[in-house]
Amino acid sequence: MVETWKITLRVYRQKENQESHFDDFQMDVNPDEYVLDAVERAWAFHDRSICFRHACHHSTCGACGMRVNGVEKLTCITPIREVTHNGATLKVEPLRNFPVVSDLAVDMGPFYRKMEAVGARAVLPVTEAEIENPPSKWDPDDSQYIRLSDCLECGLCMSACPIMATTPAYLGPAPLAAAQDQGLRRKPELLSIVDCEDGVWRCHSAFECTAVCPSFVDPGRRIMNLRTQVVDMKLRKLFGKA
Amino acid sequence: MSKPQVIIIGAGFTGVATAHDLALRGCEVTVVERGDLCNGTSGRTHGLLHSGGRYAVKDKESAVECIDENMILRKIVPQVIEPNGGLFIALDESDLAYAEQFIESCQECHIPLEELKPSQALKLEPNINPNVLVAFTIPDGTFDPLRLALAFAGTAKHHGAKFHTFTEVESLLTDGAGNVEGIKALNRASGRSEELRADVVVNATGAWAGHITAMAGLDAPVKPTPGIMVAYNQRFVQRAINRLNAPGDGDIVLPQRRMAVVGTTSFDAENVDYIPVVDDQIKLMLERGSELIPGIRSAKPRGIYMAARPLVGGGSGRSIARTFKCYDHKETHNVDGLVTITGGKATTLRAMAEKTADVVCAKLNISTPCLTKETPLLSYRSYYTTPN
Amino acid sequence: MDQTRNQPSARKFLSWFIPVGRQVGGWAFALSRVTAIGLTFYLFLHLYVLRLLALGPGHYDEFLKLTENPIIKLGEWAVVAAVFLHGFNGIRIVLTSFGVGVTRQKQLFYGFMIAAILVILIFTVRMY
Amino acid sequence: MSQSTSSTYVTAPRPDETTWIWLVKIVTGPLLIVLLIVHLIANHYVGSQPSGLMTYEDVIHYFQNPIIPAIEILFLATVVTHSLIGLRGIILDLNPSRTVLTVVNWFLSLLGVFSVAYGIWLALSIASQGR
Repeated sequence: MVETWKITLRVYRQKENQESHFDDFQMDVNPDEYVLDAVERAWAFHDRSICFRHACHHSTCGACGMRVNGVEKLTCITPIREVTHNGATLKVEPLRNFPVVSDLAVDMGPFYRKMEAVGARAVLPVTEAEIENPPSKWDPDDSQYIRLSDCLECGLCMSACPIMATTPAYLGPAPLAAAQDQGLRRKPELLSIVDCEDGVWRCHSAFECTAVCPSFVDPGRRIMNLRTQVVDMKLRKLFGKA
Repeated sequence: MSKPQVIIIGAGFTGVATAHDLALRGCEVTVVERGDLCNGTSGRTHGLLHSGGRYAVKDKESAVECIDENMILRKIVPQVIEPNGGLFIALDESDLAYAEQFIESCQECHIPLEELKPSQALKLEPNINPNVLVAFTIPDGTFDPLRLALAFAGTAKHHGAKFHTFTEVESLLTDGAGNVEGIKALNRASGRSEELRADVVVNATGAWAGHITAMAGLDAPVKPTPGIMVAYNQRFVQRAINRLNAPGDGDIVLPQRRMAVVGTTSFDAENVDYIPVVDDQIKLMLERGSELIPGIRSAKPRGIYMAARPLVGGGSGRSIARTFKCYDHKETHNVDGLVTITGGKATTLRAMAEKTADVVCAKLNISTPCLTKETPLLSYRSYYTTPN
Repeated sequence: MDQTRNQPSARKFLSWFIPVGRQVGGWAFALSRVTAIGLTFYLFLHLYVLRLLALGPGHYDEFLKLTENPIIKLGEWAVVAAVFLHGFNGIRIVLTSFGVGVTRQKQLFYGFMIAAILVILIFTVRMY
Repeated sequence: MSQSTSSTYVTAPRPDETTWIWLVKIVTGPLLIVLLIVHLIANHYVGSQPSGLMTYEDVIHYFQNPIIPAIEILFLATVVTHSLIGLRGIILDLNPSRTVLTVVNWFLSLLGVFSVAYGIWLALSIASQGR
């Protein structure tokens, strides 16, 4: 027997040059469905004018990031059960710090340009991926395996970061994490991008990026590590040991 | 002389690949999509870069298409592919009985395969079922669906294609005789309708192809056939693991980023705008998936979703061939200006685009040959970094 | 497309201090920033007041009488509390900045805040 | 992969500057904790009564030990540095223009130098009043 919840889906609405408002949709849902399913349902059966981004529905593409009850979530892997309860309201809003195209859809352009500027890796050898439970020892043969990078470029970290809220110039958590992932020793040209006012020093350790990251990239930890990489390089340069 | 104008409806795999192909051949391409890129079937694909092994026995045409396109995609868009190969594993007597025709068929289709003893297979992939009887390596892979489309779309944009997302076609513009001259589309972001005219309109809406052809009073022989996919939160394997048998439910497990994705099923559906997930199918995926990889039983589902394949031709479900069809409606219904492409699989997106572009170019008297086999795609981020 | 709405803007600086929708690290950030601004303000006030020392005994002792005023005393208490909150949170930032406990930053925050509150309580008892 | 120009999206880097600012801030932090403890202990337990420096005389007496003005000046210099770097960081997060930031940098630097000079003068003048 499938459980059914009655919820009110409260959707942020904003069309070109108009004031924003919220629309409420009453619906019956299976609480084990995902928030994205509820939004898609609202579009399919209630209001065809709702705009939202989604593609893979299993956390590989990073298109469906939204704010759910105020907190950044990748909606395709966020079960309704985790964010509301029977009879309650579920509020969905677009990501912060991105230009809104319409309703829940935001323009990823500025963010992707930053990711491109740091040359974020799309694929990498399996053995270089930082995962929660790596094998105690990789087999030497395993380095031949390639995998898609952990960062989904969903923008949740860019939305959650309190510094991003006031300074568009700040490079932001995901691009800095991507720089760390490549390593300054391997790509010294990244130093000039991350070691500046809008780079790695702008982070004030709020760790909101890490808290919302749906893919365990842990940008906060990577930014901290990137700083020590920069300091290490600068100290070596200072003492003439390149 | 101004460039020939082509409108492509749908920014799924076929739409973006066709845009890329036609832009390279010098057309002025406009793509309209009612949502954002890949919001329909393409985004929700399993993500298997087919080697053709799955179709080799029953559907050689599809199998050959797959292996050819697999090799081309590895070359032109390595940025979105985990090219780690795949295993077909036999777990029971019926699987073993299938092995002989599998080997033969793969050889006929030039799909390179290598037989592994159980111990060799388990050394390669320690997490597969330890009761494996025999295994074959084939050149499968995994891709990121959205980024695959973005790479094609971004490269198309670089060559001048325009993308109008959140733009839904309301009607087709026709001359008095019913020939298609353009579209009337609603920009859902602004709420305004606009009319766009073109020399040819390409209907690349996949499972929704019938909606567009109906606007011209035509029917399209497309059969939306949804299937379920369940993504588990652990990457058990590096290769795609296939059951060595005739295609069935839940017989493929793919690695993708941190996940293992089990798929899929096959049933008929009418309304494909919203396909609810059925509990029984989730259980089936768990059962079948854990036969291949026992660890799946203790893993947690991360995402569960349905995608509607656009299958073409008669029959139903798995008996329908997985190849694609491109129709010039001038030839089928004597309606000029409209071309419909549907069917096929993600792996063959480039070939589908080539065929479609050939049809469009023939109509427009363009003699430039297809260049997409040899043209490496730009970064998938170029879709966002290139101005529209 | 609306290019201005939902964009980062300096006018959103109040959002630094609004804990709604923020998580543990965000609270730490807000706390750190509020106490930093408060302590900077106090530092310069303190320096200004200390000039009385140079002016001679009368002025300074008169000023010291003010510290008996409960409002001033509360202010002093707030400075002490801010110092400990900022200081303990600062230790957490230094540790995580050099990779120590960076994956345990939430637990570190809770631990240091409990420590800070304990020390503040001890101070409160001694002060009053 | 295509390379896009980074300059349009990332402010032109100004290397050899912020690393050191950050390093100074992160080092002065723990140093301040140490100095604060020293400051409090000295204030309350060295010099006069255990209750602390409750009168003008207490303070003057307290400053007679030459180590005290040294500690206080060091403490002041560290706390001013730490707080002004912090203040600059907060202003930076308000996304000032290059010009405003230059003005801020100069203002904060001068404020820092002035505060420390003032502190030194104050400490010395207090110390001298006891003679």
